[in-house]
Parts: sequence; C-alpha cells; structure tokens
Amino acid sequence: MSIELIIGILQIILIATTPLVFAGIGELVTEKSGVLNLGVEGMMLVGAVTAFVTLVITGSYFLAFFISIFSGVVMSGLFAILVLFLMSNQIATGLALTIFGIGLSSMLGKEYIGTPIDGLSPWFFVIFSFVIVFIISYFFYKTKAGLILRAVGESHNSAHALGYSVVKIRFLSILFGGSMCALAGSYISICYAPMWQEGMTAGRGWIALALVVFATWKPERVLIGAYIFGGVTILQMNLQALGLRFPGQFFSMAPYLATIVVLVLISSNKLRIKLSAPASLTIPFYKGR
Amino acid sequence: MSNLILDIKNITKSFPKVIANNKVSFGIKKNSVHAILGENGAGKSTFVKILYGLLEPDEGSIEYNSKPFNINSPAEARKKGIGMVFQHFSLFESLSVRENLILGIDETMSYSNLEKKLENISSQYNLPLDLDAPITSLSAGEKQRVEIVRILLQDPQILIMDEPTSVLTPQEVESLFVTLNALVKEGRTILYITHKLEEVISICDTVTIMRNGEVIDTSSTSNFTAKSLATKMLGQKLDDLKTNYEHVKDEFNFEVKDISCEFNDPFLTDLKNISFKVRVGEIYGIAGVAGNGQSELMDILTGENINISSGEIIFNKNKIQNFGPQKRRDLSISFVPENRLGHSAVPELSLSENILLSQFPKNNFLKNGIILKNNIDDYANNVIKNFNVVTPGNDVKASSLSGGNLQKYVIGREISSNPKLLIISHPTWGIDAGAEHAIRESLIELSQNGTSIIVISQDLDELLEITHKISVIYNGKLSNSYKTNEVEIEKIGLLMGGKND
Amino acid sequence: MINFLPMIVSRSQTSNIMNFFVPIIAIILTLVTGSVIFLLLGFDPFYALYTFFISPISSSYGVSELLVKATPLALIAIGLAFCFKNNIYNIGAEGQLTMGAIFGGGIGILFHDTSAFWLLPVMIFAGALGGALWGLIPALLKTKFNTNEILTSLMLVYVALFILDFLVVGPWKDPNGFSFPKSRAFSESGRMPLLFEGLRVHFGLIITLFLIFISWFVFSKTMFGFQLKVSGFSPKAARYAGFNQTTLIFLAFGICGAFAGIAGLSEVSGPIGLLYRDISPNYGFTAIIVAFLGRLHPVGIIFASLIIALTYLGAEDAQLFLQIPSAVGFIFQGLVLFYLLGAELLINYKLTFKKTL
Amino acid sequence: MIFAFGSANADQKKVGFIYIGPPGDHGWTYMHDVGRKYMESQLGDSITSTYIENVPENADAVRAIRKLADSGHDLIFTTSFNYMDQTHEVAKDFPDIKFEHATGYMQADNVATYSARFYEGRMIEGHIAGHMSKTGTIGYIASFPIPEVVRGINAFYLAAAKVNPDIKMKIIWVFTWYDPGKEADAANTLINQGADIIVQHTDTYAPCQAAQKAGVYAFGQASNQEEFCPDAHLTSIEDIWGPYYAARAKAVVDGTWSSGDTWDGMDKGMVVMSPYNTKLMPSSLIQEAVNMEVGIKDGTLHPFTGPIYNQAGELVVPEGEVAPDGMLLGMNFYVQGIDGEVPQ
Repeated sequence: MSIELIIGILQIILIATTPLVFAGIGELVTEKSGVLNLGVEGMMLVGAVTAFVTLVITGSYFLAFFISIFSGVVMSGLFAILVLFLMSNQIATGLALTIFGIGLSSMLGKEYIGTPIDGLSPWFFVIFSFVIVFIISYFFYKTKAGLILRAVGESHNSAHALGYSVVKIRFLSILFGGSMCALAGSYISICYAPMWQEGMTAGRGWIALALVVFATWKPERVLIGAYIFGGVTILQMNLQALGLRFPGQFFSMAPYLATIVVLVLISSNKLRIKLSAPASLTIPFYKGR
Repeated sequence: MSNLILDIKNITKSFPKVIANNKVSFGIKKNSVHAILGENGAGKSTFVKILYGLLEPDEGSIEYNSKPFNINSPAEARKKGIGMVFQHFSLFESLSVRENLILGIDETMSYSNLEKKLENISSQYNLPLDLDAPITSLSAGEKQRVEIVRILLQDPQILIMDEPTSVLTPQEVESLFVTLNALVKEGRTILYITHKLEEVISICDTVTIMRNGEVIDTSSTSNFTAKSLATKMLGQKLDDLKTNYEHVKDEFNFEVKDISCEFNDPFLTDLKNISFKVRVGEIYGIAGVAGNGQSELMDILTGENINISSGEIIFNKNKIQNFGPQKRRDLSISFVPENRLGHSAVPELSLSENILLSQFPKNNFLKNGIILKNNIDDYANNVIKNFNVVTPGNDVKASSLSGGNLQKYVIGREISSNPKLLIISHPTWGIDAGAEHAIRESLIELSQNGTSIIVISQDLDELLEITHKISVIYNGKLSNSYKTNEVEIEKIGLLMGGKND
Repeated sequence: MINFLPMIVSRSQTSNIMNFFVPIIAIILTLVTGSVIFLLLGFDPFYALYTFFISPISSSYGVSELLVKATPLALIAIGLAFCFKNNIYNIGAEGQLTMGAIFGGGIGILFHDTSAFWLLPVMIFAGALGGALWGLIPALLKTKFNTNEILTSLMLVYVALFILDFLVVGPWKDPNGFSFPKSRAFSESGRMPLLFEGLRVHFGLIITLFLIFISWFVFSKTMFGFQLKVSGFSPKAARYAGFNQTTLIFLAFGICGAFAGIAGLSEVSGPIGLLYRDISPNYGFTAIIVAFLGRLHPVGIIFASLIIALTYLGAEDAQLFLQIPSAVGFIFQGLVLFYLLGAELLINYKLTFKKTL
Repeated sequence: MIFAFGSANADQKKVGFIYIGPPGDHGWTYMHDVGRKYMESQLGDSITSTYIENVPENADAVRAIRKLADSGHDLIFTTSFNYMDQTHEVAKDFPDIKFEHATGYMQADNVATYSARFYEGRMIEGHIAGHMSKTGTIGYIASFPIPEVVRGINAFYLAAAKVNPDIKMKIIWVFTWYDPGKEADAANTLINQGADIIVQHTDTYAPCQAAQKAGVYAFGQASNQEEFCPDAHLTSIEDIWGPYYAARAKAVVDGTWSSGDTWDGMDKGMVVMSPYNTKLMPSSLIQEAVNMEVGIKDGTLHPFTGPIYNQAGELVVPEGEVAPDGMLLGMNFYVQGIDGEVPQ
C-alpha cells in the first residue's frame, strides 16, 4: 500500500469519525455529572436539521451552527427539566427524547430536502474535535469547576453537603452534552454530507453512547474508541473495494461486532468499570430527604 | 454586646409525619465547646442541617454575632465562618485527598498556596495527610482528618462536629480531643453533636439536651454527672439490661475456621485467617471501627459471598461455607445485615411482601411457586403485634416506617422463624432509644431460649451491654475473644486501633 | 420571606388513584399540545385530532388494523417488563424479534410445501427459541463480562438485521423469485389463522393476550415475579434473600427474547407470510415506549399498545386526508411519553404548597 | 372515512400512490412524485391524486394500500418492489380498483407491473466512463444485492470494458439506500483507491458531492443531480414515470385499463439521460452517447449482447444473441472481469 493511499484512508477516517467524537464527548460530560441521556440520536438529528435549515434561510454558516447548538440546548433542556426537576427515569426519558427528535427533525426539514448548499470544509471541525477533547480533559483534571462536576457525578449527596448545587451543575452538563450532540448533527448536515435527509444520522448517536463506556469515562479515550469504530467502518469498505470475496453483510456487521468485542474486553474488568463509572450515574437526586 | 456567638430562637421544622424541631431556642458562647446531646431521633441532626444551610426552618430565627443570620446554602454558611464535619463523611471516595480538599474551599486558591496552608494546618494541629492517596484507601480516622483539614482551610469561627467519634477508636478519640482543644484555644467555637455522655463531660463546656425535637435544658456541664445527663436525655429510666452466663451451654454449634478472602478491590478489605467459635445460647460480639472488614465478614457469614479463598464454616457439623443464604436458612440460621433500606428490607415493597424476602422457603408461603398471601399476612401481623411495630398495617411500604420500627420489624421477622443461630450486624444503628432498648432485650431473650447470636457492631457500649464474648476485627483480622464481663475496656480499645496483644 | 413554591414530598404508599390518572393526564396534555401543533401547522385542531385519533378506528376494519399493529407491540412490551422490572435495560428487542422471525420463518421455509397441523406450533416454538437465544447473548455478556446490556443488545439488533439480509438475498431466497430479496411463501398451515373473515387480526392476538395474562399472573402471584421485583428494586436485598441474580438476568432476557421472537414470528407468519428484509417497522423499539407508557403493568401495556398503535394509524390518515407529514406520529409518541414521565412524579411524590421561611 | 374528499366532479378518478420514502428525497420517491405531478398536469380535472409517504415494506403496507382503496381511489401505484405481496393481497379484495406495482414480476387481472430498463442508461454511463477514466478504475457504490443493482453493474462494466478492456471496477456494498454519511465515506474510499469516476446505486447525492469535492467525475442516480455537483456530474439516469402514469390514469378514465407487464426503456422515454455535461465531456463523446441512445431506442444496440461470460468463464450469452429478459430479471452474478462477488 502506498503512503498516499494510507494518508487518504486516514483522512476519510478522520472526517467520518469526527461526529462520533463530538457526540461522545458531549455525552461523556453529561454522564460524568451523573446523568445518562439516551437522547443523543434525537438531539443530533434536530441539530442537523436546524443547522441546515438556518443555512438555507440565512446563508450564514455561523448562524447555522449557532442555531443548531441552541437547538441542542433546548432539546437537552427539556430532558434536564424532566430528569432533574420531575425526577423521571433517565433511560425512558432519553428514549422519548430520541423519538421526539426523529419526529421533530423530519417535520422541520420537510421543505428543505434536496436543497443544494455549499458544504463547509470539515477540517476545522476535525481539529476542533481533538481540541475539545483535550479541553474537556484539562477541564476535568486541572480546573476546580471540572473537579466539582466530577464530584457531583461521584456523590451528589456529598456534593450537596459541601454546598454545591447538584441540580445546577447537572443542568449545565446536560446542556453541554446537548449542544455537542447538536454540533455533531450540524457537522453531518453541513460538512460531512452537506444535505438534509430524514434520519440522516443513521444510528451514530447510539455508537456515541457506546463510546463513553468504551472510554471508561475518560475524555481522551473517547477519541480512541471513536477511531476504532470509524476505522473499522472505513477499513471494511476498503477491503470490499479491494475485491475481497466475502459476503458484504458480514463486512457491514464488523463495526457493530467490534463494538461488542471491545465493550466486553473493557468491561470484563469489573473493577475498572467500578472505579471509572460515575458512582451516581442514573440515580436521581432528591434534596428534601 | 452579648458573648453569644449564636443565639437560636424558636426554630421549628416539621416533616410530613414528625416535628423534628419544636421551638428550639438556646445560645452558644463564643470560644467554647458546646454539646448538643440527645438520642437518635431527638432532632440534633435536623437542627445542625438548618444551621449549616442544608435545610430551611419553617419558623424561627438565628442571630450570629448579634446579627440576623439568614442562609440558604452551606456555601453561605462557610462564607460566614461556619464549618461542619459530617458523621457520614461527605467525601468523594474515588477522588484523591487533594481533590477532596480543593472541593471544600470556596475561593480559588493556587496549588502552591494551598499546599503551604496545608502544611501549616497539618503541623499546627498534628493532622498529617497524604495528598495523593485516594480517599477509599484511608481509614476512618484518616478520613475524618481530611474532613477537619478541609474545614480548617476555610478558617471557620464555628466548627460543627456531628457525632465525630462514632467511627473512631478510643485512641483516635483522644487525639481528636487534643485537636479540638487546640482549636478552642485559638478562639474558635465548637458545636459538638453527640449521644455519648462521657464525651460531653470530658470535653464540653456547655450542653444543650434535646429530646423529641425539643430542648430540655441548656446548662454548664459542670452541673451534671453522666447519670443525671442520661436521665435528662432519655426522659424516663429504662431498665438495665442483664446479661447472664447461666444458660450458655459448653458445646459449640458454630465455628469459622481460618477464613481468608482476597477481593483485589480498593473499596473492600481483604479478610485474613478469621477463626472463631460460638457456643449454644451465647451472644458473640465482634467490635471494631467501621471499614475494617465487618461488611465483608458479614457477607461471608450470610452466604451472600461464597467466593472465599480458603477456610471453612461449620454449623452443627455441616460445612456450610459453600452454601448460599437460602441453604443456610434451611439449617435455621437467620441474618440481619446492617442496612435496613435496600438490604434486609426492600423499601418499595409492603411490610407483608418483605416477609417473603427471607422466609419464602418456609411457613407454607408458597405452593408450586405461587404466593399464598394470607399466610404471609398472618405472619406479618404476628411480627407487628409481638414486636410492637408501630404501623398502620401490613400493607404500607417499608420505607414509610421509622428506622426503629422497621428494624424491630426486620429483627422480629427473623426471630419469629425460631433460628438456632442469628447473625446480626449493627442491630441498633440509627434508631431511637426505645427501639434500641427493645431490640437489645429481645436479643437477650432469644439467647436465653438457646439461640446462638453473633453481633457485629461499632457501638462498643452495645456489645459490652449484651454480649457474652467479644472480639475485635481490625484490618480484616479478628482478634482472640474475651469474656465480656472480664475484659478491660482499654484492651478492646487497643485492639480496635490495631495494637495487638 | 414567604414563597408559595410547591414542595415535593415522598408518599408513604404509591397513590393508586394517581397510578390510574397519570396516564390519562399525560394523554390529555398530549392532545392539548397536539392541538397547538396542528394550529401552528395551520389545521383545524379538532378536525385534525379527529382524523388522527378517531377516524382510523371508526370501522371494524380499522379496529382490526389497530389490533394487528398493537399485538406485536403489546407482546414485546410485556416481555420487556420482565427485563425492566429487574432493572435490566434490554433495548435490543428488535434484534430478538428479527431472530425469532428467522428461526420460525426458517422452519416455515423448510416446510413450505407441508400441510400439517404441527407446522405452526413448531414455528412458534422456533421463533421463541430464536428470540430467546438472541436475548441470552447480552445476558451472558452482562453476567460473565459485566458488559452494559443497553449497548450490546442494541448492537445485536444491527447484527440480526444483517443476518436476515444475508439469508433473504442468499441461501433462503425464493428460487422462483428472480433473485429478489425475499423467501418462498410459507404454506397455509404455517400461517397464523385469521380470527375474522376479511380482517387481518390473527391468532397472534390470542397468543399475546394469553401471554399477557400469564405475565400478569407471574408478576403478581408468583415467587418468580417477586424475585424480579426485589432484584429490580434493590439487588442487595435480592442477594440477601438468596435469589440467584444470574439466573434472574438470564430468565428475564430469555423470556423477553422469546416474547419478542414470537412477536416476530407472528408478524411473518401472520400478515406477511414469508421472510424479507424489512419485516418490522421498529416494533422492538416502539415497544419500549409501550412498556414505559403502560408502567410495566399488563393492563397498562394493553392500553399503551393500543394508544401507540393508534398514533401510527392516525399518522397515515392524517397524511391521506390532511397531508400532515407522517413524522407527527413520532412527535405524539415522544410527547405522550414526556408527559407521562413528568407526571409520574405525582405517583411517588406529592406536591404540597406551604409557606417557608 | 371518505368525507375528507369533497370531490367536485363525480366522474373524477382518484389516483393514489404509496411511497417508500419522503417525496423530497431527490432520489427514487422524488421521481415518482415528479411523475405523479406530471400526470396531474396532463389529465387536469379528470383526476385527483394523493400519496402516503414513508410506508415501510412490511405488514403496514397492506393497511396503507387498503386505506387508499377504501377511500375511493380508482388506481393505486405502489412504488417499491417489496410492496408486491401486499399489493396483491389488497387487490384481490378490490377487483374493481386497478393496481400498478413498480419493479415487481407478479401480475393479476387488476394488478399490472411496470419497471424501467435503467440498465440501458448504465450502458451509456459505462461507455462514457471507459473514455473519461484516466486511472482506468471505476468506483461503484451499490446498495443491496438485488438483480436490478447487479444488472446495472454488469451493463456498466460490459460497456466500459468494450472501450477499455483493462478497466477495473471497485464495488462497495453499503447495505442502505439512504445514509448520506456512509455513501460519502464509500465514495471517498473508492476515490482514494484510485477511482476517478464514481457510480452510485443509492438514493442520496452524497457520492456525487464527494466526487465534486475530490475533483473526480460522477454519475447521478434517479434524478438530474447536476445542481449538487456541477463540476463532477457527467450525466444521470433519470427515472421518468410521468408519461406512463398519465397513460395509465387516462386508461382508467377512459375505461380501457388492462393488466400487463411494462418494462420500458429509452424507447418509451421511461429512462432518460440527463443532459451530458458539456464542460467536462468532449463533444465527440457526447455525440457517441447520443448515438448510443438512438441505437438503444431503435433496438440495434443492447447492453447484454453476447458473448457474455460469467466469472467462472462459462458462456452465458452466446455470440450474437442478447440476454433474454428472464435472465436479466433475476440476474445475480457478475460478468467476467469484475472482481469480488455478489453478496449472498
């Protein structure tokens, strides 16, 4: 294989993996504060459609991303109100958010399917995806605010006793997660495949959720996990294109099977999961005890 | 100007079923150690939570240095110079000591400043700390040190200590008192919450006694003896419990032989070569400071964990170390683990349903896997009646009962099945005096009827009161056992601190 | 300072009245929000709601279609209740459904020219087996390797769909089907009998009602149901009781998988009659909503499955008669679940208004 | 529930459509919807039409089709292959309603089938690719291994190899009609592996956009995609259903409708090549392509003219003969010269 070929493959992997990194790091921050939001796919879709529609209407990339991120804040804010104030089951609420997002996005985008736009170069966002991961890593391990966020996910009762506002910190973490998911969606509809199609995120939100476990809740490892998945996806295409004789369905299964295998390998060390998973994950915080 | 740093006026706080604080009023003098003494459930914790901004009172006011004191959060309390050391530490187990300390400071402080300040505090009050160690690797005493240092970093005027000695060895208690005295000497005020009479006498200047949410008296400790304090605290005199050795048989019916268990988990304590024997009708106590392997040992005694590395457990000549809880119950062994809510009982289920939890193989409760509800209700009603459980009926959720009532119910459930061996952990943890007394009484009565009982407890007074034999667990090792009526308390204290014989 | 913010206070008993009213409140709020959405889209809200929720079931055919759609949803949802009660989040029922269709449908294809009374029962059994086996994989991974079942069960959905794809374009394709991605049709005795002439509602409904009844019995009257509940509420209490949690996880996943498998089989041997790529309109995922909407209670699940099925039917009518996009159906599903989850607070907590200092 | 239809004119015929996707997808469903609108414009007041979108190809389809039948439609088009059994199931209960099932192979008295010979267009694309490719490598993005897709690949390759016998085809099966990200990934992978022409048999224009960005050529799918990728787009195969729909609806209006199997190509205008890109293609090549269209239309040119060998080297179409429709309909093998194998 030539160097050019390898560089080319790497470029494709970078472009394809970036939305997974955005959504994965967003969800990681949310989970680190002790909240599991399964609505990633729904928020990505709404993010994708709002970005696209805004771009078509205003022609401004800046506004497109801004409005998209705002839509992520609104969607995740809805989720946050339900799970933080009404103490609803996080898993069910997240699923509801996904379903709602699927419906809402296809409603909003109805008139805009097939509208041509000029796609934006992905490279700024590819680099930004690395930067944001390292920012989050720095935030978690080098700043007080990051420490507080981790502490809230670790033990909301202790954090409350120390006077930290558990609900406020979780609310902000959920909103950050939502805005990153929306950014992932807008990257897909503006850079990766510049168009709007219903359901165009095609399950990437679920992969992002798997990445967080993959990463054992460590920001840098989201990158590793995302690139394993993205890598397998692109490599199987390369193998197909090289003419390998093997049923294509099994090639296409590969990323999902790889996810299962890596999850098994990572979680079979129970201690590691126990030490790294936020201890309050999915447990509602109820103040008036 | 009064010399009161805090003047509390008519604080009232009620919860759905109970008035936790009823018109609480008293003053706290500057530069003193002020005790709030009361039984579990007397309202002490509610009061300090109000003072610290964790709860809002329904009525009443507080003056701090003669000015109105209105706070809504612990952060505000700390800003105004009030710090608190919690009974159940508010530490983050998987974070390091340093991270825990940083979380306790409100202002941002550079790491170098922080470390300079820490050094001062550590040397000044003799509180050494390893900053990089994760909390989970520390002993209870060390954890408390982290809590205290975390608060001292804020330079508080008032330091609230909530039952600070409950998890300490007698020796650690001594060194805590040294630290507290040093703090008072500097002009700080300490609010000391406890139910231990001796501590009030030995360290506090003034005492406020609370009972059922009300203040009974506030006065200088010099006016009291331990006995007079007790009378005020309990309200009525409870009969002294009598342990006698007459009914204890010579034969052993339970033996733990050289049990070891490695967990390879920093959250757990490995058990090392644990051996002991229990006689028929004997109450065998296992003392020790929390976190020294009690819950790990309990899991092995109940059969919830059967993955031991080596050793045997023998009950009436059966080797049972590989038996799960059900099989052990078949041999008439009963268990009551420490935690009522979510371990020995399911809070979301009704009292009746909770019977089924441990009693399902017996008593005609099941027919071909189908639950016979009437039989269970009968059993539940009997437990409620015989053990004076206060409840509207057998169909309320377990979580709706008070701690004492639920504990009476759980223990009653186990005793009603006529066990030959009862293994119980912290039987009176966190419950009111009346229930505590009733439970201890029923344990003694049970042993008199020939049941062997193993009690694991951090409450040394309790063990001294009811057991025939006592041993101490420290860092996963069990000491020799001693006859309770012969052993010196200093000896037990040393064992609890790991000073072996 | 006095404020009148409501306080949230835990109830000593879950409120039975609220248990009944909360879903109704949620539905009413959904209808209200729905009216607003329709108004914003420029439709007469009453006519739109009528078209959405009444017109689809105003004929016996419509009712039959509602049941056809609700049957797999209810069956999978009641299976999911076994998992969710035990705090196991199996969200891969779609994969288990697909495997059930593959196993049961495989028998149907093998005996495509056989006419025998035993064929359908064998297919149903094979469907249950296939679903159960697929469900047991995440159970195995969870118990043996501590792997998060949400993610593994989900990944296995994709894998199952690729396997089905492989089979219908490859080994199982209809030899007379011009290589189109579909299998032979099952023989008449491999089809679910219809309950009424001319209507599609089929024997799968009877199976579903039967299994829901059995599940109700298991949940409320048996030790096994009790064990599931205890292990869901507090795993430590289950350990204390001596319940074998590994077994419970396997059983919950196995039962759920088997139910989903039967649902898959009754879909292919009911209205479809053969195997192809796209056998289920996401029944396995939609059933998760149904399970939560029904509050994991058998009766609740029956009602929830009807309501959710109605949102699909309504979305079709709304398109046909009002040109409202089909996505509105999803929005309704999301909304009703949001409201339900939010209102659930009223069951376990009550709001009290009192003055505070 | 028919009252929603205040039909102005009692003789007005109602035509219904079942769509697999949303009509705005700019692919398969979009072109059917274009056809529907064409039909409306041609027949004016004598018909009205409606559609139901996003109908899954499973048991739900029966209900959707039946809903159209129940609500008084006289002619119903079901526009995806997997509606076949469902269409027949409903049709047998409504003998008076006419049904038209796209791309299927089963007919009944009131069920006709229709499809387009898209492979004719593939032949022209192959010929153009043979000339335009400098690297001699073609990247082909395939959706699902069904005969229609395989037929397209073979027709394309045969024509391309005729121009350049060394031409190589790289094929990626993406197992979706519809995942822009994945389609773009596949296009980029193929380009990276040396393909300088991208052919797609999926529904979105992501591959064409990817080609535009990478500076290589591409053929569009189903509709004219030039506006999305003006510097890459050589031509597209357009699915032109309008005339057929208009003719069939007219037949219903006139009472002359009868069942049948229509498999039309360029000759009937059902398959149309988008305008060739004059900026990118030499005029001589455009002329060749136009000539080929003429040949295909008058029957002198057939994409599957023997000798054709399969991958095992067996002669499947002898010299001088053309492949029979039966073989084309169920085609599930690659012709000799294509690497890889059809997934199955």
